[in-house]
Amino acid sequence: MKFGVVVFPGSNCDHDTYYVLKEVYKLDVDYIWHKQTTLSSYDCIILPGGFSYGDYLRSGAIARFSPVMQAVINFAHQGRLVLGICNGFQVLMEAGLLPGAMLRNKTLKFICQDVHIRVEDKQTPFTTLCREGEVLRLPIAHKDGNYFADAKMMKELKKNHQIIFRYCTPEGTLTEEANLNGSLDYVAGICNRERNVLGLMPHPERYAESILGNEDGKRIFDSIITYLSKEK
Amino acid sequence: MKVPEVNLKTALEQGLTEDEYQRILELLGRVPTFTELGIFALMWSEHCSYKSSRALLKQFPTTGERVIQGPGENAGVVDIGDGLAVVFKIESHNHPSFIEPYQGAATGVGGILRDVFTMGARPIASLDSLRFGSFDHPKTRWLVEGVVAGIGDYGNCVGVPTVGGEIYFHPSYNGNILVNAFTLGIAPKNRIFLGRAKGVGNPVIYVGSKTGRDGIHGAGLLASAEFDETSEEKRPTVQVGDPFMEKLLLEACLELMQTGYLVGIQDMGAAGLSSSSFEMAGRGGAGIVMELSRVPCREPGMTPYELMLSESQERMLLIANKGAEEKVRRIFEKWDLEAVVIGEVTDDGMVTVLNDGNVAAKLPAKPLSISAPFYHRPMRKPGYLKDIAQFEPASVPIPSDMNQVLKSLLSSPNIASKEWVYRQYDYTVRDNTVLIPGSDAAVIRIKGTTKALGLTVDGNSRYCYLHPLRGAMLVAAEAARNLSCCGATPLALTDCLNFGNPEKPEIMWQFDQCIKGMSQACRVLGIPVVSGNVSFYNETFGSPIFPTPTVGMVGLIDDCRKHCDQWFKEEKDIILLLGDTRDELGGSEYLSVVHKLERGDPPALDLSLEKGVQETCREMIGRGMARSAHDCSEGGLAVALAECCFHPRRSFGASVELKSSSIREDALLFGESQSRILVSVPRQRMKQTERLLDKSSIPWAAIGSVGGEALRVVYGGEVLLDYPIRELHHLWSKALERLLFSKEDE
Amino acid sequence: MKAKVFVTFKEGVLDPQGKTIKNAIVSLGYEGVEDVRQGKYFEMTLDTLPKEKAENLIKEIAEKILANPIIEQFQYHIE
Amino acid sequence: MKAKVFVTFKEGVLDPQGKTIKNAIVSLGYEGVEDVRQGKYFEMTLDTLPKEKAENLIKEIAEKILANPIIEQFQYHIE
Ligand SMILES: Nc1ncnc2c1ncn2[C@@H]1O[C@H](COP(=O)(O)OP(=O)(O)O)[C@@H](O)[C@H]1O
Ligand SMILES: [Mg+2]
Repeated sequence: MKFGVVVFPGSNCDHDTYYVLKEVYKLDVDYIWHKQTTLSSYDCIILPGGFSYGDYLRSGAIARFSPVMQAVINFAHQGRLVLGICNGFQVLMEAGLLPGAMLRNKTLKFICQDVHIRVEDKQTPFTTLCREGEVLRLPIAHKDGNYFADAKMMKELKKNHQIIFRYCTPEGTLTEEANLNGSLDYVAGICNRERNVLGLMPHPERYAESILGNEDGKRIFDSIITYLSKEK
Repeated sequence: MKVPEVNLKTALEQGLTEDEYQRILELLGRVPTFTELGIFALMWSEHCSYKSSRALLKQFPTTGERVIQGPGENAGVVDIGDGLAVVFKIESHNHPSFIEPYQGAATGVGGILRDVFTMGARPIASLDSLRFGSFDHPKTRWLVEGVVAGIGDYGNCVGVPTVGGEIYFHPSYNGNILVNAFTLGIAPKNRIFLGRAKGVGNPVIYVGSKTGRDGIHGAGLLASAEFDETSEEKRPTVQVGDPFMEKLLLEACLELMQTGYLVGIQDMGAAGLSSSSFEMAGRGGAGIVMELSRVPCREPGMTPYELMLSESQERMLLIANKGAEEKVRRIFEKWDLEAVVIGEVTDDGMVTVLNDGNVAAKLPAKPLSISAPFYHRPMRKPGYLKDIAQFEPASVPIPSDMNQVLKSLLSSPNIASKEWVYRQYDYTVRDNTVLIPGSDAAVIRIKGTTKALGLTVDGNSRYCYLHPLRGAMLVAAEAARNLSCCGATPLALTDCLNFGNPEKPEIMWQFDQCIKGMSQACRVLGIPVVSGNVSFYNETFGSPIFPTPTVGMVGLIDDCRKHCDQWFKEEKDIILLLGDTRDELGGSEYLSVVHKLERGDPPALDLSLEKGVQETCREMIGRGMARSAHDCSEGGLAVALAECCFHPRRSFGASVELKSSSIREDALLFGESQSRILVSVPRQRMKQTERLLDKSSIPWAAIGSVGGEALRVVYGGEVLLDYPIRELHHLWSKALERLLFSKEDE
Repeated sequence: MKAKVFVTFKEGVLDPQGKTIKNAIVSLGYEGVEDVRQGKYFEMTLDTLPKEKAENLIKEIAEKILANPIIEQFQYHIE
Repeated sequence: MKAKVFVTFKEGVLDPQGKTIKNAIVSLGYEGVEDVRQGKYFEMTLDTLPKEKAENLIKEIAEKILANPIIEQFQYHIE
C-alpha cells in the first residue's frame, strides 16, 4: 500500500500529512513533486493543505495547471483514490474533479478553530469505518471555505449522495452557528460521483495523535487503509 | 540622471548629524560619493547601528550553559539536547504598520521569519505582541483589523503557526502602535549558519525577489525618526509582502543548507543590499566586491543609490564555496527562484560596489557595521514620576458590588478573550501544537524527541511607565511564570525594547532603567538574553508611548506529556493558591478600568520567592499533581479564577473561601500581587501535594474547590462574589469583538 | 498594447465583501450608494498583436485562468 | 446610475499576485503577455445624482475606503 503526497510550490501541510502516514501509521509514502507526471505506483494520492502558489488569484487556481494534475486526473479516472484536504480540495474543484467552488468565509476572515462535522455517508473508501451520523471534531484553517454550487449541481450532489461531511454542533445538529464559513447546505466535504475522489476542508492530519488532543482524524485514514487492504 | 552633490546639507537631509558627517570625511579622507553617503546614512541610522542603545545593552546577561549564540547575529541559538538547537528572535515593525497596517505587519512577519531561517533553522512557531490606542480613537479599529489580518495572512501562507501573543490597548499608542513579531525555528545544533563572508574568491550570490524602488528609506529611516507632518511624504516607502515568495525562499535555503556548499548567509532586511554586504564582510573580517548591473531588477534604470538602499522584501545574500555556483543555482531553480552571482569575497576589508565596472562606492566594512559609532546619551529621571508616586490607596473608595467590578474587568479589552485575534492565525499547522492559544503559554512538541517547548511573549507598559526598573523585572518574571504554568523550565529570552525618542534624556533614563530591571530578574532567574531588537522614536508630535519592553521567552519540557494548561478539568478538584496576596493596588488594571487611575507603585517583586513558586509549580506539574495551573496577572485573583473556569469546551464553577485579613476587599480580589499561581489538584493527590508544598518553603493555601454553576468567593465569612459562570464566560468571550464592531451594529 | 479584464461574481452568487464595503460606506455617513459588488481587475501589457489575435488570447486566458466559470463572469477590453 | 472604480497598486509597488499570474500564463505556453497587474474592481449602484455630485461622492469613497493612498491608486468612471 503506497501513498503519495503532492508538493505544489506553496503547499504547507505536505509535511504534516507525510508525517502522519510515515510516523504514526508507519506506511510507505512519497512526496510527489508537482512536475512529476507518472503516478502508477501509488494507491492513494493526497493533495495537502496550504497555499499553493500563494493562493494568489483564487485558492487552487494556479496549482491546477501543474504538470502533476493531468496525472492526478488520469489516476482518478482509473478509479484510484484521491483525497484533497483544504487547499487540496480547492485544487480538485478548480481541476474539475469535484463540483463547486469556494467563496470567502462569511466572516471574510481566516478562521482557525475546531469544528464538528457529521459523517453523512459511509459508502466511500474514505468513510468505510465511520458510522453514519457520527460526529468528528477536526480543526479548520482557511479563508476560502464557503462552499458554493449552483442549484443544478446541488441537486446532483444530493441525488448521488455526494455530500459526505456537513458542519454541525458537537451533538450533530446542523445549525448556521456551527457552519462557521457559511457553506451552502453546511457542506464540509464531498466526493465525486464515482466516490473515489474526496475533498474536505477540515484537517484530519492535524488530529491523528493523542498528544495533539484528539484522534478523530484517524477515522478517515483508518477507513482508507482498511479499504485499500481489502482491495488487495 | 543628475546625481546630487554631496555636502553637509545633503548629509543632513539624509538624516546624518554634522558630527557624523565630519567623521565620514575623516574616515575616508575624502568626500563620499552620493551612493556612499546614502549607505552611511542608512548603516549609521538608529535602526541599523543601535547607536543610542549599544552601550547599555551590554548590561544584559547573555551567556549560559545552553547558549550557542547570543546577541549579535540574526537570531539567538540555544541548545535543547538531542542534537537540536532552537533559534529565535523578536523584532518590531511599528512604524510601517502604523502607516499601512496590513502590509506593515505582514512584512514584519516576513522579516523575522528570514532572520530565523537564515541561520539554518526551520521556523516552527511565531508569536505576536501588539499595542494599539484606545477604542475611541478613530483609527484603532482599522489598525487592529489590518495588523491582525496582515500577520495572519503572511504566517498562514508560509505555513508557520502563530501559537500565541498578546494585545493591549492604551491611549499612549494612539499615534504610534506597536507590532512586535517573534519566530522560533529548530535546527541541528552543529549546523548553524552565520552571516559571515569568508574565503577569498568565494562567490557572493543574490537570491529571491527582484529589487524594486520600494522601501527606499523605509524601515531604516522611518524607524529612526519621530512621526510628524512629513511622514506623509515618507509613505511610499512601505512594501508589499509576498509570502509565497518567502515560502519558496525558505524551502530553497533550507535545501541548500543540507549541502556543504554554503559558507555564510544573511537576509536583506532593513537597508537591504547595504546591510547584508557590509555586515557579512564586517563580521567575517573580509571584503566583498560586487557588480550592481548583475542584480535582478524589477524596474529599469535603477541607480546604484537606489539598488544599495532598496528594502524590497524576500531577498537573501549568500556566500557559497567557489565552484559550487552551478549547484546552488540548480537548487534555487527547482523552487522557481533566481540565484545570481553578483560578486566575490576579498581580503581587503572593503565593500566595493561596481556599476558596469565603475566604482560607485568603496567603503571599509567594519566602521559601517560592527564598529559603527555609538553614543552615551544623557539621561534624566522624568518629572512625572514624582507626581505619580503620590498615591494614597485610602482615597480610592471600595466598590460595593464586586460582581459588577468583575464583569467590567472581564469585558475590558485588555482582559477579555483574545480569540477574535488568534482565530485568524493558523495555530495548528505543522502538527506540533500541543497547547493552543488561550492559556498562559503555548506548547509545541518537538518531533522525533519526547520534548516540547513552552513559548510566551509578555509586556506590561503601565508597570514600566510607573516604575521602569521594577516594571521590566515584573515583565521578565511574568514571562517565566507563564512558562512555568505550562510546565516548561525557562531557557532563554529575546526582548524588543519599544521606547520614545532617545535624544530626550527622560526616555534614555526609562530605557536604561528597564534594561537594569530586566537584567536583574534574568540573573536571579537564570535566564540569559540571546537576541533582541530596539525600537526608538515611538512618538507622534512629541508625545511618547509608555515605555514598552516586551519579552519573548522559551522554555523546555522534557516529557511532552507532562505539560499543563490553565483550565479546571474536574468537579471537586481542590484549588490551591501558591504565593502571597498583599494589600497592593498600584498600577493595576482594576485601578485603571474602574477608577480611571494610573498611579502608584506597581506590585513588589521578591525574586527568590518568585523562583520558589515557579519551581514548585513545575514540580507539581511534572509529578502529575496539578490538573491545571494559571498565574494571577492583570485583574488579580478574581480574574485568574474566572479564567480557570473558562475551559474552551465547557465552563466550570468554583467556590473559594479566603480567611479574613487586613487586606481590603478590592485589593484581595483584583490587586496584582506577584508570584501567585492557582493550581487545581485532584482530591486523592492532596496528601502527597501537601508534603511537597510543606517542603518547598513557599507560602500556599487550599482556597476552595472546582464545581457548581457560579464563581463564588467568600472572604472572612462574607460573600464578595457570586455570579453565574456561563454569563461571565459569555461576557469575556465576546467583549473584544463587541468593542471593535459595536458602531456598525448600532 | 493593453488589455483590461474585469472579473465579477455571477448574478446569484453572494458577495459578502461587497456587502461589507457597502455597510462601511453607510456607517461613515455617505448617502446615495445602493449597492456595491467587488470584483477583480487585471491590467495586462501585451506585445503588439493584431486586434483579433489579442482578443482571442485574452478571452482564452480569462476563461481558463482568470475567472472560475462556476462563480464568476468576465468582461474585457483591449486598447 | 452606476459607478465603476478600479484600484491598483501604484507604480513601483510590488504586485505579487500579478507576477505569479504572469508566470502561470507563460508556463502554460501563451505568448505575447508581457506583464500582469492585479487590482480590485468595484461596481456601485448609486441613487440618481447630478453627475458632479456623484463624482465627488465616488472620489471620496475611493480615497477613504476602497484604496489606501500609500500604496494604491484608483480610477473611476460613472455611467
Ligand atoms: N495577539 C495575539 N496573538 C495570539 N495570541 C494571543 C494574542 N493576544 C493574546 N493571545 C493569547 O491569549 C491568551 C491570553 O493572553 P494574555 O492575557 O496576554 O495572557 P497572560 O496574561 O498569561 O500573559 C494567551 O494564550 C495568548 O497567547
Ligand atoms: Mg499568565
